[in-house]
Amino acid sequence: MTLALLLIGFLLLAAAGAAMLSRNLIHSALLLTGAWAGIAGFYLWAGAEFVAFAQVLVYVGAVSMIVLFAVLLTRQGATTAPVEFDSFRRAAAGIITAGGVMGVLFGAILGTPMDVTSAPPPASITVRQIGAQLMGPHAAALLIVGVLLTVALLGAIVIAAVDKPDDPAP
Amino acid sequence: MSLFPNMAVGPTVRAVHDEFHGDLLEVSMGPQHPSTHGVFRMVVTLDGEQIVKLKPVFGYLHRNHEKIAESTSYLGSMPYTDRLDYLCSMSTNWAYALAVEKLSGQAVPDRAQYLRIVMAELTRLVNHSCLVGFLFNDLGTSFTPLLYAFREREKILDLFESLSGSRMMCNYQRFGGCRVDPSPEWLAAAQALVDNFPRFLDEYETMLTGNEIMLARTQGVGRLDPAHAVNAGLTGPVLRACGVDYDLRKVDGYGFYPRFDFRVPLGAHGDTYDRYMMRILEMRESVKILQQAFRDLPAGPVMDPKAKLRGFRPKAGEAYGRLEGPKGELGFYLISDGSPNPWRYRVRPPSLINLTLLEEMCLGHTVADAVVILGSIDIVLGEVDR
Amino acid sequence: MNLETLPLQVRDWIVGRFPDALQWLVHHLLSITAILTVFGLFFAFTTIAERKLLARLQNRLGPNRSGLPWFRSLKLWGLTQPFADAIKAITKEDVVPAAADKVLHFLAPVVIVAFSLLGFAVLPFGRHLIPVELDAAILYFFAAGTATELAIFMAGWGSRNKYSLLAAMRALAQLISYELPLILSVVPVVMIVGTLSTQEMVLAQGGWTWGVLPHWHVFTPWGFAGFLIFLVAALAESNRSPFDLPEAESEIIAGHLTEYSGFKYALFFMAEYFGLTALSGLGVTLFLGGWQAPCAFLEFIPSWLWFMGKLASMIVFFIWIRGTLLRLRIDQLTRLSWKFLVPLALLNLGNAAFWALTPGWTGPLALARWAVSAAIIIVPFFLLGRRLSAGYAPRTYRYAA
Amino acid sequence: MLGSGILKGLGVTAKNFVGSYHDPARMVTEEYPDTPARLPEAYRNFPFLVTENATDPMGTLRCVACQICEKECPPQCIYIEKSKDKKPDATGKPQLYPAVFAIDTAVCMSCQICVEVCPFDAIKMDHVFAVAATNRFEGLLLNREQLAKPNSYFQQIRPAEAGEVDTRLAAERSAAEEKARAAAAAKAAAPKPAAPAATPAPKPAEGGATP
Amino acid sequence: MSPLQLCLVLSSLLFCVGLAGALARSNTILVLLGIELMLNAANLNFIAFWRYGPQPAAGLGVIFVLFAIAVAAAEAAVGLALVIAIHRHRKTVRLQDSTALKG
Repeated sequence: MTLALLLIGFLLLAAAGAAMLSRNLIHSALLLTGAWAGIAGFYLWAGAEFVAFAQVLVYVGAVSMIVLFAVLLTRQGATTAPVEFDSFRRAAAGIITAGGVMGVLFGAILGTPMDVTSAPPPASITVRQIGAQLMGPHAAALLIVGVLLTVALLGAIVIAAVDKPDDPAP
Repeated sequence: MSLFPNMAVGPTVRAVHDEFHGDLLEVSMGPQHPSTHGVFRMVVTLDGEQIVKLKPVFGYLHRNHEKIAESTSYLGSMPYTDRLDYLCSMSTNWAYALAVEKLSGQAVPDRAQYLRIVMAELTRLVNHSCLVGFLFNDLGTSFTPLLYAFREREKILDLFESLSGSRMMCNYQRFGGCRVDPSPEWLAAAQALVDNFPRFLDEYETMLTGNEIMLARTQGVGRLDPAHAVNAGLTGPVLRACGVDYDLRKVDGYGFYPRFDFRVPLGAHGDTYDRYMMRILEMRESVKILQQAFRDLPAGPVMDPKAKLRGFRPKAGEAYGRLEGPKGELGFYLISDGSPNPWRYRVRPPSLINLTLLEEMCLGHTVADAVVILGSIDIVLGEVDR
Repeated sequence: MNLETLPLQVRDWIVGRFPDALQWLVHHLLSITAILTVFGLFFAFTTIAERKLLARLQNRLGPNRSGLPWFRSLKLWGLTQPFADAIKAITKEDVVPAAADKVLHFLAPVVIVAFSLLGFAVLPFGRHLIPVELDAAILYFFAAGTATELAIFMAGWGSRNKYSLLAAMRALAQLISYELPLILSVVPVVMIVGTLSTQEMVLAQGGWTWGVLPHWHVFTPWGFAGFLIFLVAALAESNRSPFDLPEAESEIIAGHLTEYSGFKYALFFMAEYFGLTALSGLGVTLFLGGWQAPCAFLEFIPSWLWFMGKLASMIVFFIWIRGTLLRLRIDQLTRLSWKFLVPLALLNLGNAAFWALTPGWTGPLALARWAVSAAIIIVPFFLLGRRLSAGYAPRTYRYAA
Repeated sequence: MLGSGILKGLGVTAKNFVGSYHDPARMVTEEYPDTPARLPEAYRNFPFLVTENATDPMGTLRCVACQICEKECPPQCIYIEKSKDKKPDATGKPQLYPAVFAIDTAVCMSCQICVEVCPFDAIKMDHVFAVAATNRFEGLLLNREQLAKPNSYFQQIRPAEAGEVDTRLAAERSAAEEKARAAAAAKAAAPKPAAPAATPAPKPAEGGATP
Repeated sequence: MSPLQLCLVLSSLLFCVGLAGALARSNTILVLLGIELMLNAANLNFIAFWRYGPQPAAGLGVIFVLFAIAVAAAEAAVGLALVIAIHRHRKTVRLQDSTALKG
């Protein structure tokens, strides 16, 4: 079990790290898609099937698509132009900050006594249970998320739509 | 280092910049492309999928036709005219024969006049059914309409073959008549074919003319305004689709066409759908002409007895013979200095001249529309490049 | 010997010959092998069926020459053609353009085949034949299918060819547009049956009225509408004509496949058919009663034969569509999805809700239930259809005087 | 209604699908190597030279090397060299014959103009269309021996045209014989018989009988 | 190290990778992707605590992650739409170049 987790974690981090380091935006996006798939793998490992499939559907299926679309729509000249790191100072500052945060987090995680470490793995949650939860105690949240998604969709369309009034209708 | 520093090997997806549109993609469609009907090339500049610039490039099939004809005898050019518009060699033959007959003042027997109309209209059926089939292929069908059209076309080509010996390179017309007289069996077979042709057209129209996708893909696509079309010298169904009433069969009344009763369909919008429908309606009119021709076909010789095959030397002068080919006004301009070869020989190819407005028709449309518009113009590269 | 459980008996017999510790592994490997073999062969014969059917639609004979090596006179109606094609694809040179992104160019066909096969895992092929019984099977199916368009993008972008790039953009736009109606057309079934498990969906469609009228979802107003939307969206998802824009051969040569040859090309081809078969299988499962027999007295035929028969008829229908229709343009494609299919699918959701709330309407009220349900979907169909095709109509022409 | 046009189209393709199994007007495909190509009599491909006699093709070529076809050929694919000596032709008249007669089939465009201009019915269009060579220069350049085919072959591929040619030639020949006989009768007093008449000119029918 | 701690370490590593990317890169799209990664890292924590937490049957962690995914999708859509809009107006996707609060 732990071995599988380590493997998933390693692949996931490798993909994410490579995505952040890549000079090619398309490669970044595709590697990040791999990382998202890896996160779905983690969810599967943890027994949250439904979340894993939702993660794949939303991230691999939808978010990666709009990322790729955005990359292609905002391409600068040739599509293969490398995206350089802006400056060494900026990169160093980013990495040092991230390292600092990591140190703090590690300290917190390893220093906190966790009393549930020996809990047996739970039975994976069924779709019916999730549905009951969503429709029961969390119905209001579900509605709000629905409204949020609709508003976000409309907002995205309004923002990205061509607003040149003199353009002939396509 | 490199011999050609500007041609460095790099990313092959070249983008060009335009201050109005931002980043553009330049695509060279052709000369090897499934939908350029031969070796035509379009250099298309795309904004997304929209065309902002289109440069037609042709000449890949240039065979020096006119210069060769100037060093060949008049008769020797006849088989070369087959290769101009290789889909309709019968009418190309006739246009050339018309010009030479005008130059030499030869008479053509009545039967030959009728046979020429029969051949020209059969050729129109061949050409239009082919064109419509290819148009649908450009529109993305999996060959079905094209093969239906080819099925009918092959039947006509079989007739041509049994008459002239070749399916496409007929070499049938001669100065002063036609080369062979069709047998009664041939005429009966041709008549049966023509009588059955409307059934094919009906089936074709049921299948495709009302198809919603077809309507959406062609209506309003590639609009051409009549004044512009007239200015550019467009002829044939492409011009008539804009609503301009100009059909040489009516205007010139060459051959025995005045004796026939037929109508000239006219479009109203000048878009791809109109150009498609012009072809369908013209095929229906052609069927009517053919039926009248079979009814009235007189007996008699098919060749003027005074016509000379060998050592043909028209007197010095010039002549322009033109006819309404399936693609538009097909003309041959000849200057004779009295020698066995024409001194000047010039073809007015309808395909080439109809092609000149391609960019105007395509601008603002997508790549998918560009191939459809090109298909609806009906070009044959043998004629464009000569 | 019972035909119904024959595949299970065979499997148990094979599994039983292995040591106990390995049995779970052999069990799963056998399922995988069975899927690969059955659907590999199904793919092979789909290609020949497609070529033959298309040929007949077009008044041709189709491939009928390939026989067997050494038995030249045996033509076998050309049925060995796919194997000859496979040999040719494998032995052909694999050309990779110099400027191509080598990794993506290589990965794309691998990814597309792998992901297009995943969907088969949750389809119930028979009463007892389902490779994996998943609680969230439908969600899994769609999650597995999403990566295929990503692979098309990888192929298109990695080839460094302008036509391929256009194809990549088209594939993305098409996916974004048609994922929504596809999933929305499935949701009514989920609502009515109340589960995401495919096997339970098939079981819910069991039973007959008077022994002849099956209770398949397609025979309800919402099910019929959902099935039609599903068909259109499935055609678009599997890049079949009239939605074959990413590889529109008359416009952009072969789209994302322009720079592929040999076995990599064959893999794409294979994946396209696997995707089509899997989606058809889902359609059969959700709307056409899965492995259920259409009439009670036909139940003696094993259920997996029924499933395969229905699957084959779906494929034949897709081939027929391909032989008839022409291609949409990219803006029309997206318009069809957003302005027609998505609203209709959403309305169909309401329709299914109405159906689910009125199971008590029996007797004369059943007729009213049918009428209301049909009206909910047919009236918007006409209204939306009129808006969609506004301005497009056959014309009449005048003749010169 | 949206979709009605599409449904009609599906109907038409279905009709064609069914029709392809029973309607010969729809299923026009012929399986070529199995069923031989049906060529109409007028079919033309590349020219061949007619010989009167199959056993002695080079001796009985109808061609008299007048070089009209060489001059008229539009793509200039015929090359002829006249012979130095003369041989009697079909009518018995002494004529030149082609010492070299070559057609470059890579250049020939099958226009039939050589046939039309030939005053001796010596060159005709062949029906052979499956022509292939492994060398595109020598392999496609056909010489006199390769071009010559007997009159019987001509009669076989184009019965109507060959019949017409044969009657015309026979008429010319009998006229020539008539003339020769008249000349011989006129010169009855002369001691020697006319040399040309003595040469036996094979009749086309005989040539046809020889395989 | 217990499995829960392992999960938490993994998620914090992922968070830091996202953070480093978001801070070090100047391409707007990459910054957005880094932020997405950080969100995902947070989701990992929810699942880990659900899995090893005291009350796994409640399924609260799963529900929370589902909501988080939905919100993240909305965020990505709006964010990328903004990137496209900025690119259309300013022809750039560098963050440093978009300094003015007007179009």
